[in-house]
Amino acid sequence: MSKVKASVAEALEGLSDGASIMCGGFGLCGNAEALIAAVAEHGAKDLTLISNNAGNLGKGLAVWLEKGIVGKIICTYVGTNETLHAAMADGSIDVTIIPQGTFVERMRAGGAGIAGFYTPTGVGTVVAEGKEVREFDGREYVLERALKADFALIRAHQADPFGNLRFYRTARNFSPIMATAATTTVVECDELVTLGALDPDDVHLPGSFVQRVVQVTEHENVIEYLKTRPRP
Amino acid sequence: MSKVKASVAEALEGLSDGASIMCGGFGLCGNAEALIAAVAEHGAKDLTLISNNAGNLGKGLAVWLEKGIVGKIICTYVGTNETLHAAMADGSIDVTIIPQGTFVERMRAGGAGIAGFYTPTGVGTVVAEGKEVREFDGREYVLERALKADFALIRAHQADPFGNLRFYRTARNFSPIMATAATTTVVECDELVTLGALDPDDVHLPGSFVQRVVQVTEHENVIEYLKTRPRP
Amino acid sequence: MFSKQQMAERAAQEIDDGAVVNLGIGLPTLVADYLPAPTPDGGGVWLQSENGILGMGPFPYEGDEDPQIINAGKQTVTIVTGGSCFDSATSFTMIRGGHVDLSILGAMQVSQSGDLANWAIPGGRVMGIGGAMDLAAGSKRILVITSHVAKDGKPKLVAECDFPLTAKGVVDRVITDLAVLDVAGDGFRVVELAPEVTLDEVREKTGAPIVD
Amino acid sequence: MFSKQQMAERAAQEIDDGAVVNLGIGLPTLVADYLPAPTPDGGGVWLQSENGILGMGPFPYEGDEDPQIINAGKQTVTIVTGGSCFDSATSFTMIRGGHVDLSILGAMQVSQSGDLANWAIPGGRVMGIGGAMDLAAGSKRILVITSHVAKDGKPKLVAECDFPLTAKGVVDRVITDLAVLDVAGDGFRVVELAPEVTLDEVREKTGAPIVD
Repeated sequence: MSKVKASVAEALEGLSDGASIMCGGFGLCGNAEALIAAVAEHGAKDLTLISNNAGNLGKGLAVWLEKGIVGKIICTYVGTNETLHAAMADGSIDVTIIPQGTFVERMRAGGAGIAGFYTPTGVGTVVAEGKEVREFDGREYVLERALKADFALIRAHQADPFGNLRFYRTARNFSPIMATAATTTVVECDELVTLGALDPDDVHLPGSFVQRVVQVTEHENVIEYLKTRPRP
Repeated sequence: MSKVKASVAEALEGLSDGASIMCGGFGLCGNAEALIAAVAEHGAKDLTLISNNAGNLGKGLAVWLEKGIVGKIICTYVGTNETLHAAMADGSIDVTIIPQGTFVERMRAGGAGIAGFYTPTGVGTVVAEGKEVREFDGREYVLERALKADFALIRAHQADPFGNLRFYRTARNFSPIMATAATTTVVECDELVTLGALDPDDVHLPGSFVQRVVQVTEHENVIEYLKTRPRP
Repeated sequence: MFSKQQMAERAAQEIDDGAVVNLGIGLPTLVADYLPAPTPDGGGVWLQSENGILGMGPFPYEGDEDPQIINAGKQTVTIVTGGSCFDSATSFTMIRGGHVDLSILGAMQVSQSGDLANWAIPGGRVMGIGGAMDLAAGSKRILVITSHVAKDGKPKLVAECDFPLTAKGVVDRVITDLAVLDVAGDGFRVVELAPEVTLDEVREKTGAPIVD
Repeated sequence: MFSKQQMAERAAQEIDDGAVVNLGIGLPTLVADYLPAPTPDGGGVWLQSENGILGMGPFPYEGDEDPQIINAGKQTVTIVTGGSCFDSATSFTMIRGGHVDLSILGAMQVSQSGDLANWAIPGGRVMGIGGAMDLAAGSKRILVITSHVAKDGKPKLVAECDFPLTAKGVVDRVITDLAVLDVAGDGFRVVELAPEVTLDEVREKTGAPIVD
């Protein structure tokens, strides 16, 4: 059965209530826009969302929050995401905020078969509360646990039919790591290339971490904070 | 001060007795041949060698063993390395053999500021003896500790003056991870390219993990087991 | 009796289209001859080599060998169309994280509870561990392919291993020259007998109960 | 008094040639204006952005912005010649593993023992942690750049933080509008006074002893 799917709807087959979903992207940069929109339309609810920011400016994953389909969020930063602030304020969503390095390392552990690890990040802070803190070679570390999910929805620049991926610039961020940590990784690629188009040394993520691929040629590519300088 | 060094001797400045050295390469494939030869000439002794195989066929790191400059080895496989078998048999070198995935993960932890991690590999075997074994979600894991070194000697295909690297095929193996885990990473590159020659998405290892670069255009590239098939 | 080639061919039948497979050194490498190559649609079988290849191809044609393209046995190999190379940390993320669908490994001993011993003989020369323990602990499924008895005639399929273990409770199925057997906890269950082999012969040459 | 620009310029003097530096959001971003750009020989200063850039450049020229090239503040930026992009795990290997030479961070409070509080105000709206705790825990050196007192006039340099901590015992030096101070364990040591600022003024506006 081919990994290449004809539509985003087909690429989401098996998604059901209560699913845990990792979504790639740093804010709105590198989002799997079409897959995110398709989940909002899908009808699945009580989702656990694992994402750095859970959307912003009412866009991207913020739509899931507005639709009320998310029961729980693990993220690192809320910032100007007013939709998330509102959900936290009214208590409608259970939000866990963790350090960004710990966030990605927990997923990396989940994908690599590691059950837990000792990190210096968060020692002496609220992050370490209720967790084991242990000294190694004179420094304290906190035990953090692996994080896995049912689905990872990520965007790649190029994908081939086996699921070998290349990412573009800072749209890469968490996506390749999330791909390793999910049972079903669904890739929305800008460009579907033929097998062999990518040199063996140019593959950012090998195909064994990818279960489904769907090509989406149009993206909104929202800029959250446009900053420029005048031409000299 | 530029990272680019004029000679392998200059690239090894500061190497002294008792140093711990990680050497990239899977067997003789991907060895930093000139740096390995230069260490053998250097005079430093009582070295701790961290390498998957510690040479083979009397070549590469096997020369260090024959010269008697290695006091301790951490490796994963001895195989047909008769020099290492001999050193183990006469007790002249303290050899620790660990699983390959644990070997690279310990270095990855060392490079990533992680003190230790729980892996399923080795549970119920001699590898877990004397180590903490703990259950997470119904499965047993063994606690393994980070591994760091004073030097990493690695080979790359291309390097730029900032130390951004690209590797070639299976010569990559442990090298990029060792680069993260050493205080001083010395790169022997086939080709020194100008800054900007590598596209931002094509860099295998960013320059912040590299301290020194030396170009070496000639390599022996020993084949350990030549296997071919007849042309059809 | 199954010949080595027949054992390899039988092992190949265990593999699904599109699967990612790691073949251990020795007998398991023969399985490659019976596997469909990767196809342009991403199907076929994708061989993983723990030194950093997904999509390992056959040995190169004479004169085409590249010293920097080797397998985990340090033999010159090729990379298939669509294959990729990566560092060892990524390779063992793949292996230990359950992203290899099947590993086919050799064995010195397999116990009725699925314990595997394949890296060291007591009193023998230590060859090392390599990727064996990670493959055994992390692959989604472990298939063993081995002669039914050792060279000294002793059973390799036993109630409990007395050789140093590689991993505990990981082996699913064993293909030997006499039979295909499943690990059953309280013994081994025969799935299939090799031509002209009787259940009594298997029972006699197995160091654990043969159960229904 | 140091202006914000003077504080940034003073901070830039702390940075060695060839250094890898992460600039936190707010005041620290101003430091970029005073840093030498990366040079063809690998020198200059290399900015790291935790979303996955080493070699972050200035904002793009009008019309050149690329929505897929942003910094950790989610602003459009550029990548310098010789810059690279990577995934977040690699980025935090760099940060937490001590491969960032210096992080320049803002602060709500800094204690005399180097504790840093810069992510949450008690009772305030939670903005999140982002990369702050990893940068604070992992960078080789932490320099803080901040106004000497908060908007409500309360000292930011204190004997002990009462705001939620970001990390313990990590800050080395603080640059404020009044002075450059080092964390001294039993107080703060003044390294340099801003023009027309007296030691008495610094003492008065600091919530911890000023020590020699």
